[in-house]
Amino acid sequence: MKKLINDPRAVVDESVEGFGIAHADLVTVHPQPLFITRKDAPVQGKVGLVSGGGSGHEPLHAGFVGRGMLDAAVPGAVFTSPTPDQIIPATAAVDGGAGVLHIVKNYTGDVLNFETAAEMAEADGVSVRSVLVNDDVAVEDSLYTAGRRGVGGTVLVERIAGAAAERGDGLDGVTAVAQRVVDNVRSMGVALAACTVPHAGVPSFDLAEDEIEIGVGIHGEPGRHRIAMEDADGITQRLLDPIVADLSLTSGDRTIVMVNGMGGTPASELYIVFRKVAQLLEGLGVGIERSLVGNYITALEMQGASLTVLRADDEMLELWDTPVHTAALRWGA
Amino acid sequence: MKKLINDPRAVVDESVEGFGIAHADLVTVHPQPLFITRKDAPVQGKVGLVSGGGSGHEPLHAGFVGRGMLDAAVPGAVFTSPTPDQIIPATAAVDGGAGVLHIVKNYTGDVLNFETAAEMAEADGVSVRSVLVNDDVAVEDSLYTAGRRGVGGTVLVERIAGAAAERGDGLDGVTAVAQRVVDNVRSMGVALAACTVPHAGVPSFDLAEDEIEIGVGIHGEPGRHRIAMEDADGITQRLLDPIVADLSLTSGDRTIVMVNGMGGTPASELYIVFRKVAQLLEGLGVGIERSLVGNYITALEMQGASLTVLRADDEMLELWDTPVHTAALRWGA
Amino acid sequence: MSVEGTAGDAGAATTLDTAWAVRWMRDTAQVVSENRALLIDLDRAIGDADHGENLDRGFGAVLSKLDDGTPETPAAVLKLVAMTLMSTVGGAAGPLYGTAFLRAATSLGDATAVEPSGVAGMIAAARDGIVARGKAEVGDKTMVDAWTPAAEAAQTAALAGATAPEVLAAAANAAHAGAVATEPLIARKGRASYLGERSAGHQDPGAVSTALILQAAAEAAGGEVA
Amino acid sequence: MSVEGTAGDAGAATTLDTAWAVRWMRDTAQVVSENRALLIDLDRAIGDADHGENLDRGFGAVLSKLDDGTPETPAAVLKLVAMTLMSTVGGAAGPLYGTAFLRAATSLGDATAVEPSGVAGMIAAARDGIVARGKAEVGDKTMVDAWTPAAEAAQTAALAGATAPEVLAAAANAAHAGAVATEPLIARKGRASYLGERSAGHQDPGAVSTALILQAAAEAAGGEVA
Ligand SMILES: Nc1ncnc2c1ncn2[C@@H]1O[C@H](COP(=O)(O)OP(=O)(O)O)[C@@H](O)[C@H]1O
Ligand SMILES: Nc1ncnc2c1ncn2[C@@H]1O[C@H](COP(=O)(O)OP(=O)(O)O)[C@@H](O)[C@H]1O
Ligand SMILES: [Mg+2]
Ligand SMILES: [Mg+2]
Ligand SMILES: [Mg+2]
Ligand SMILES: [Mg+2]
Repeated sequence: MKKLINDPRAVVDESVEGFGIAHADLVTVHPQPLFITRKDAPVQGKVGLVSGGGSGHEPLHAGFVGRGMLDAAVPGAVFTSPTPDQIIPATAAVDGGAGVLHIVKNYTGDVLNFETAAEMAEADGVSVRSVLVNDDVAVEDSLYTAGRRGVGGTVLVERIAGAAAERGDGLDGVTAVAQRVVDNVRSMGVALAACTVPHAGVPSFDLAEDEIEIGVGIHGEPGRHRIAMEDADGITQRLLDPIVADLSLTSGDRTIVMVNGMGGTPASELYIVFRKVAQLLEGLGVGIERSLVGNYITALEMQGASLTVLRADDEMLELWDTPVHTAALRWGA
Repeated sequence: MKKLINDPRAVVDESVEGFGIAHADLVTVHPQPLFITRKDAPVQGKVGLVSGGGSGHEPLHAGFVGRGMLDAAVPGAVFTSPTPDQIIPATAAVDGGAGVLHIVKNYTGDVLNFETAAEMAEADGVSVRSVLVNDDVAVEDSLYTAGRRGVGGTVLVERIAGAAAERGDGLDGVTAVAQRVVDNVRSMGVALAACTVPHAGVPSFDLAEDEIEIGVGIHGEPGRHRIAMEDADGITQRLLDPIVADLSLTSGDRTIVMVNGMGGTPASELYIVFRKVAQLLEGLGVGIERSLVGNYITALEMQGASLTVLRADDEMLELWDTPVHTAALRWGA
Repeated sequence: MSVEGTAGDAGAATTLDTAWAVRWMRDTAQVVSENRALLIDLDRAIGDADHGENLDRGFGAVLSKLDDGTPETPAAVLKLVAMTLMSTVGGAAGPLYGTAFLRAATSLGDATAVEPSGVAGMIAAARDGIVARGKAEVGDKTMVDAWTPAAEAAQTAALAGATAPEVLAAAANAAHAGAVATEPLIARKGRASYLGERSAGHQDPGAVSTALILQAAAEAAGGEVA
Repeated sequence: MSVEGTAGDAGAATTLDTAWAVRWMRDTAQVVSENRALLIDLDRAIGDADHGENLDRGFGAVLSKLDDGTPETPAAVLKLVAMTLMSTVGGAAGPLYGTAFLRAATSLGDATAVEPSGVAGMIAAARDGIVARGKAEVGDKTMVDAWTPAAEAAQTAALAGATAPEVLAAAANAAHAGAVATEPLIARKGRASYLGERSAGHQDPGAVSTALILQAAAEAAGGEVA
């Protein structure tokens, strides 16, 4: 394993420190316990948005802190959800009096830690709501599992809920919009090669030269099916089909589409995937109103991609287009 | 080799097609011969900026087409400079009557193809100037080589010259600003693991588990020194030292710094490198006025990073801050 | 790895006092550190390769806390451990073990020495806390599959008149057997559940770490490793 | 790979007419395609692994052009090749070979058959075009190291009264020797120059492709591969 790191145990602290220096105009880094807030937090009268999770998915979440998106990001250790003692002060720090929304990806660890933190923040007098992002259609039998995972859809929830908060919506309103995005967003991922967690030092799974992992998660956990390598168009079809089925997308539907790189896949390959998605959706009469193609929610240097599709309504599109100014997503500002 | 591609020979066409669909609001893709222009090209009265080079370095160059940056990008085959028959119509397409500047990375192939194209475009009545970006300090004896390569500095030249053109500077003025950036920008790269060119199917070079390639180029060509793996701080020092020496940076100098990922390196590692750069420059009394950390000029999925430092003056900083709206770099718009 | 009852020999006389609780936690820190790579590997197979790192970080922090000063009662030790794990481990294991140690502490009250029935009550409380937080049932291939047989064995031993160290040894042995028995199971909770049938054939990392923790408890009480 | 002169046998009677020029280019396309991987590997060692792909794409395009119709003179064939390479190869090799074939075409004028001195003049013109564009000298470890001995050998053979096919064979042999001789050199031009001393120990891909192209020329004229 070769990585541009110093001590494997210092990876998160050092990279967040660097992030803070590079984006000092946008964010404040609070060390020990570690969390990141937007520079002007708390914004008085605005609902505060907090998200967090294991590190290793950059730019998620710190890269999405700023105007029109998150007020705070709480990074855990690599692939390990953060602890309540980080989430509680982050929540307090961004409460501008209108309450705080926790955007939580549906993993046992994230759920339990955010749950505890929300309870304690409430006890400290902060109104806290939570939405659980669970967009990963790779998890089929949610009855017999921890439920669908939260993956790429998180980025869209953070953006659209962030826009609603910036617009001045109250805690119930922001929560409702966030939940509507959750209800209408689905994702599916593929890995061509595993990543290596710094503290583990060996790849998270072993794939043969002709195998790929369909339905891979973003924690380097193996996916559900392992199949022989296929071409990009074939793989794209495998990612899109279960999403279309799960959302019951039909002609006339409008969407926001994200083709996301897992960290080790060239942009050119992501655009090849996007091209096929566009062709397939066009064939279904489904419109792509907005799109993101790039590395937004990664799994360290994993080679692979994920596809996220949101069935968008007028309000979501309107919120999408409002100014956003974060390290990793920026327009209109 | 596993890649999210279909036919290796269709990689460039298909990915540019996908790019065109994703960014239809920003660019127009012209197929056969392939080039990309900003949507509103030619902008009357504005100097047109054209750059190009081998593909595989995305987002360079197509990702930088748009307001405040390039008017056209001309992508060659993977790691192969484009041909005059692409460059000539691209040049003509963005000539708004004020002439066209070619921003050329200093490689024999790029130089020869752009030279021929410039000659023929001039013959067709377009005023063409060229600047040669040659910022790679890894190439030491430029007397005995094809000269220093153009690498990360290209991004900064395109941005600042693009801002000058958008401001309304004439061809001589834009050329002069671009040349001033070239004269003051230096870069150096490192590879931890090689990339695989789609048509070659095997890694461009072989590195042992404990070796890294210092001074690697962006075409997957081996670098100058191969050394034993070191930690991020040590590697960063190796990248920065020759840049500081070459630019004779001294206390009070102001800089724009880019820590660039080669395609397969997680953002967290780039921020760890940036952190060390910031510490080292601070120690020298050199200020980082602006920075970019991310994948801007890649070598497919190579694992590694490059460091670019521009000694910036007031005008460069002012131009830097003006609005830019491209697929990969956007602010103020 | 199974732990034998040691009634009759020197170990049996050990009182489960505050010093025992501290020993337990120091031993746990050591055994977790020694098994860090094993726990990472188990989690790598059916999870995300961090369980060993998470616990090592957490119990490393517990060690520092214990170096800062010793709490007054066994319950106070366990409460300190609970708070430390909660704030340093993260992931699923952090809140689950945090809750387990918190409930265990609460069950002990302000006793300065833990009786056999207290041991059984403590393990049952820990198990109940984990179930309350994580909603897993026996057979879901989680740490519950180690804690549940441990709680039952402790209860049985205590009712049969075993000494406190013997109760701990029975619990540790049962936890170990429970962990081993997770191997063929298909996970229905936690990250391993995403793997579906592919989760079979590997022991659950949290069940294995549970067995290690209870083994340390028994050994700190003078139990011997079989 | 060296090509023997074939004076006296059937091949020697071959006239270097338009049909020969077309055969040369079709044979080149084939030999480049067959050696695509070899040229990629050579370029992988000291460059960027595209030389074989670039030439294969270029001469593949030449084939299509020739399928569309045959130009009238040898010069017209070479000019078509020049324009096609220029617009499809890219990289360093595209403009260099494009210029080489353009200059070669110009040197032939409107002759319908190329005489021995014409062959020598054609190869010299190609070489001079490459030097004019690329500014490389002999010993810089580039294709110039194959073209220069080829031009010299052709000149010598023509002056000595060899037939046109013999002149081509002499050029091809010299180019081959020149390519082999690039192996120990340290590159001073092109991408390999960045490697400094590490460029030694590998043949230059452009010099090797030059030898292949001239070999095809000789074979199309009836020369035999040694
Ligand atoms: N719902 C649950 N109930 C009980 N134990 C659980 C549950 N979910 C996960 N676990 C336990 O947690 C262990 C994983 O812990 P760890 O790897 O530290 O966290 P994460 O899964 O968040 O990476 C599993 O091996 C399992 O024993
Ligand atoms: N300045 C030059 N003069 C002559 N030949 C050159 C020069 N630079 C490069 N070459 C030739 O070009 C070959 C490389 O071609 P190719 O790989 O297709 O282009 P690129 O180097 O742009 O990837 C080298 O092997 C060398 O023979
Ligand atoms: Mg985890
Ligand atoms: Mg090339
Ligand atoms: Mg885990
Ligand atoms: Mg090459």
